[in-house]
Amino acid sequence: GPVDVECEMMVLGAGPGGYSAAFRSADLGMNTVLVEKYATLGGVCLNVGCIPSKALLHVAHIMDETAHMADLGVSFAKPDVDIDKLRAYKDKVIKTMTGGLAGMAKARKVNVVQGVGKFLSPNHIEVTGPDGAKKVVAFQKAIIAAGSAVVKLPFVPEDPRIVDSTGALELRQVPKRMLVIGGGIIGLEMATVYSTLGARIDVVEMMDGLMQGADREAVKVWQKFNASRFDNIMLKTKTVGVEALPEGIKVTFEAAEAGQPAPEAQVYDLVLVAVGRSPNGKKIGAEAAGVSVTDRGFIPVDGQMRTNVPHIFAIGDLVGQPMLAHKAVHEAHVAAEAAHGEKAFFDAKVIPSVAYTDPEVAWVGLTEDEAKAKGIKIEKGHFPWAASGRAVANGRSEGFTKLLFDAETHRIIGGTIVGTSAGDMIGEVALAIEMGADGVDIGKTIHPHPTLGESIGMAAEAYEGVCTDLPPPRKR
Amino acid sequence: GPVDVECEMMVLGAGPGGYSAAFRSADLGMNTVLVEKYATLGGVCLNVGCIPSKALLHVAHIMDETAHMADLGVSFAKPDVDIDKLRAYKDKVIKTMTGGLAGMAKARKVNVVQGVGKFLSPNHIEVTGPDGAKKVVAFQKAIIAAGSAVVKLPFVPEDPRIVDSTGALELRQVPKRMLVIGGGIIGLEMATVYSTLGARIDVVEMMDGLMQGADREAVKVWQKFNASRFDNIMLKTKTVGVEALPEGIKVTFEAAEAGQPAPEAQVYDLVLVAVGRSPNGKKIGAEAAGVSVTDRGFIPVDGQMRTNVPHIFAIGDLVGQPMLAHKAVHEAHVAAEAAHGEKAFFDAKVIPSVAYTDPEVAWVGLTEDEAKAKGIKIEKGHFPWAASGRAVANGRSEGFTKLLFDAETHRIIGGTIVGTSAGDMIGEVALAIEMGADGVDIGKTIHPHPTLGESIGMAAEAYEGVCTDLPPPRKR
Amino acid sequence: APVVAAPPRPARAPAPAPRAAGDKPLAAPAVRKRAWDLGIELQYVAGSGPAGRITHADLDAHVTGHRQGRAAAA
Ligand SMILES: Cc1cc2nc3c(=O)[nH]c(=O)nc-3n(C[C@H](O)[C@H](O)[C@H](O)COP(=O)(O)OP(=O)(O)OC[C@H]3O[C@@H](n4cnc5c(N)ncnc54)[C@H](O)[C@@H]3O)c2cc1C
Ligand SMILES: Cc1cc2nc3c(=O)[nH]c(=O)nc-3n(C[C@H](O)[C@H](O)[C@H](O)COP(=O)(O)OP(=O)(O)OC[C@H]3O[C@@H](n4cnc5c(N)ncnc54)[C@H](O)[C@@H]3O)c2cc1C
Repeated sequence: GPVDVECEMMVLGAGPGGYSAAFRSADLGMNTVLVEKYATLGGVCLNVGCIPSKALLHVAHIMDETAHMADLGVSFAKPDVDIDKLRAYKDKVIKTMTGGLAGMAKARKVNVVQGVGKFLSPNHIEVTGPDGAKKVVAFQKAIIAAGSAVVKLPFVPEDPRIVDSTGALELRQVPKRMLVIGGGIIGLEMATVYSTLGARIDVVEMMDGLMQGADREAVKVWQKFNASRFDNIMLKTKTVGVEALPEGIKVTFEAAEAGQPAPEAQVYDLVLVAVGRSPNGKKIGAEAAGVSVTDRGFIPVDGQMRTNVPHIFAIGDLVGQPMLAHKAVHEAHVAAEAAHGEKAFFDAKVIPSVAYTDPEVAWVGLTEDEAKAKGIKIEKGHFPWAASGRAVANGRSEGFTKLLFDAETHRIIGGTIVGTSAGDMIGEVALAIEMGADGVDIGKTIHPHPTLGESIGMAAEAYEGVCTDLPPPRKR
Repeated sequence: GPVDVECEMMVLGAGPGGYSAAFRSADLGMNTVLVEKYATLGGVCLNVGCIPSKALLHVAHIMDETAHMADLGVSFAKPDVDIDKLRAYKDKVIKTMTGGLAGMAKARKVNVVQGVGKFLSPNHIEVTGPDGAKKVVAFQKAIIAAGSAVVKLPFVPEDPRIVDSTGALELRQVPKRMLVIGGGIIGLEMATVYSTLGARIDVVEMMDGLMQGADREAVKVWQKFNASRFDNIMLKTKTVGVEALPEGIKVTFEAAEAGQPAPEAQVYDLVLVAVGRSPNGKKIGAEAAGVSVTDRGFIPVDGQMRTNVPHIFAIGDLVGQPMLAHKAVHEAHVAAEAAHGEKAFFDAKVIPSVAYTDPEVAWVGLTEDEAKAKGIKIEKGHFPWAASGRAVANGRSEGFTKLLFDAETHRIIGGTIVGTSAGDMIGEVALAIEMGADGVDIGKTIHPHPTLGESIGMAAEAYEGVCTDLPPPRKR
Repeated sequence: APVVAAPPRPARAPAPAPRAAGDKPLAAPAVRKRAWDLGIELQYVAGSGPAGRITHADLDAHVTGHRQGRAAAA
């Protein structure tokens, strides 16, 4: 067929992975086309993920802070919440960021082609625009960054009172009673926003704890601090039925383990389904390009982000866990550079995770459970924020900073921070791990006092047995 | 004379330097006495410095945040400020922290002797208790950590409407018009608190800019964001007269440069004198111990914090700039370890500084001006927070993160962050400098998205020319 | 009473024995990137830093060593 656009590099999908890949490709001098279904760039993260959720969480955080300020001598009356204005604020934040991306694409002369892309061959993709018009883009190289979509539960009916994260972010209503199905980060972030706005929350989770993957001790701190948000936290519990009744959404549960008692069915005003995301690998005609896709929809890649087809790369959510924006961006750079002929390689040792709840929970590298499972002997440096002057001054001393060291080499191999701003500080722990730092390196680095960040230095000192802001170290 | 207490290690002064030195000494097995004038441990920092100022700044920060929230859909009425309760909160924070120190001293069996210490000999100190009773402590080794005191202006009369930082922290009143003499960190922190509580502020500063030592571009951002707090910022201006009148404190000014016009005299409800601190070296009978003291009151020490008398060490504010708590603590560890016979050495490359204002300004290592003055060729990585999704989501995109690299070695040699939580994040930059990291090390470290902390990774990427969250890099 | 010495800081481990196949060697990101660019398998580079960390200098030495080795063989 006829070719409408020719380019050296075609990037499919304009999420954090895709726009970063396209921008890097253009910066490297490649003539680049970026194919995206939606009118704005930024993908899930900017439009219905990372960014809008954080805009709402910021507002929730300030509201929550003011609720405790009377003890500090400053009494706030309950604020007036104008939900339409709040939504407008969130939308403005998205617009600012996606507008910025559009400008940056233009400055780089990246040719954005709007429409749904489907590979026709290893060097052609067909793009169906919003008006149904089809274009064929011919490319020499490609980076697939088509991301992931929300997982739906088969037995859940269509109803405006049942939403996924995208629906929850639309803030159509503030329910009295809300159920969050899935106790992962996304579910708990939304639970935080809605409970601050006035909803009573139930959470149901299949596994035996919230926030899987995070340090258990940190989750405990989080759960204690957040206890007042929840009526019921139902662990090891399956959701087995969801029924839309006039008076609300009726949800039935079953114990995950056979023979255990199940919680009673409940009726909610709003149900958020947040049970995970699945990769879009099967929805892009990959077979026409000869690109392998796993049964679950992931695209296998090597350390250069190359698929089985040498000139086609893949990055982001659709190449595997963790499905996180910052992973996608770093993979994007590697893919673009490798496609350009550089010897780039994705060899970051660690990828941090953050729950942007209140307090935040941030971790990177190994957790204690993972180290145990892998048979790695670890030693800990633990600094409770009760000993942090800044945390106490902020009235927020519930947190801690914990660093894990390899017991043999004494290098840092992981860390968890729970507390306000944890996510802003975990980057230092990531850097320490990447640099191969040990406890002395971190502890002898002078951190400013009084900050929350100094807790990282203090935790390292605690590990070395030289911290003087804690009780005396136990003799080893 | 008779000796009342004998010990291996005597530490004079229980500020951050002194308590850390005493605790470390005790942990190393030395029988330790800690001499402190006041009833509580913690010195200036905990009692009238770092900690109370941050408690008030936290409250001010939340109040300021709520003032902008109406645009975000959440309208707060002006809060009721109960100044007595606010002061009580601040006092409670101090009590929590100093109480913690007392407990840790006890757990370490550090013998705290309350009173004013004066050396009698190189191995004896006389301590005059609050009741006037004198005790003599004999010691084998000593660490002097007597800190610093506020600098007074000779022409300033005694009046309750004229205060130093300690007086300002007492929050006796909220004035309508307040003058801050001295545009350094302490003055601007107090200006922030009082202006949030309702005062209109003037600042007068001898030098040609506020916050000397900080990156000028960062100060510009700070000043723009804080413009509404100030009626007049009088730079290159000397305060030459202060008169207590019934209607207020009348202050007269003079241009620092001869021949320039001076601002008119003004009348204020409150005047804060924050023109610096001077070391207490001359107030401790150092001569009796044979310890050299400079004319200005500093005690010279070597890299092990040893004075000219081999068994006497000195640390903290009284050994030199920068007068910061975290410097004192790290010096304390070195002194205690060296006194214990270890080969400890104070060889940190950098000591970070933070202004805990709103936004915070944090910097470490060289600034551009310093590099220029030293003839070091630098290259920059600059990430404006307008491009940070998190900063935009927080409604606080005024900040930036700037990293400086040695143009020859490409290693990081300095960094400045201006923005919320800057102080919590500058530790990563300090670690990078200590580890000898370069732009690739920092940029290839995966920082979580969307955080303010990722701006450090982005700034490093900007330096490397590989950042895809900024407009395309200019070709080098 | 005898003075009880506080626990010693854990000493930095000496450089470890040659790495097992598949072991990720310890090196900063910039060193790793340079190794990729140079086509060097870090696996076979001796690390002189703490805990056997491979430094830029180690990479330099490895490259020079190879060149010299080749020159000698020639
Ligand atoms: C509520 C929520 C909150 C989140 N919060 C965070 C967070 O705080 N931090 C974090 O790191 N991650 C967060 N995530 C995850 C993050 O959004 C993803 O990891 C990230 O967006 C993945 O980027 P990507 O480029 O792989 O794909 P996506 O962002 O999924 O982008 C894929 C793009 O491809 C387009 N596309 C797909 N198929 C086609 C096609 N055939 N033709 C044309 N275009 C196509 C899509 O429209 C989309 O724009 C969150 C996710 C959600 C849902
Ligand atoms: C308002 C304000 C805010 C500040 N904020 C910060 C900040 O945020 N971060 C930061 O790093 N620094 C800050 N500082 C500076 C910080 O307080 C000092 O750097 C730090 O306290 C120095 O510690 P030090 O141990 O040397 O001495 P000090 O804290 O000054 O302690 C000295 C102690 O010795 C005692 N003493 C003195 N002489 C005798 C004697 N003859 N006999 C017995 N006892 C004696 C004193 O009573 C005092 O307790 C601030 C200072 C002020 C004033």
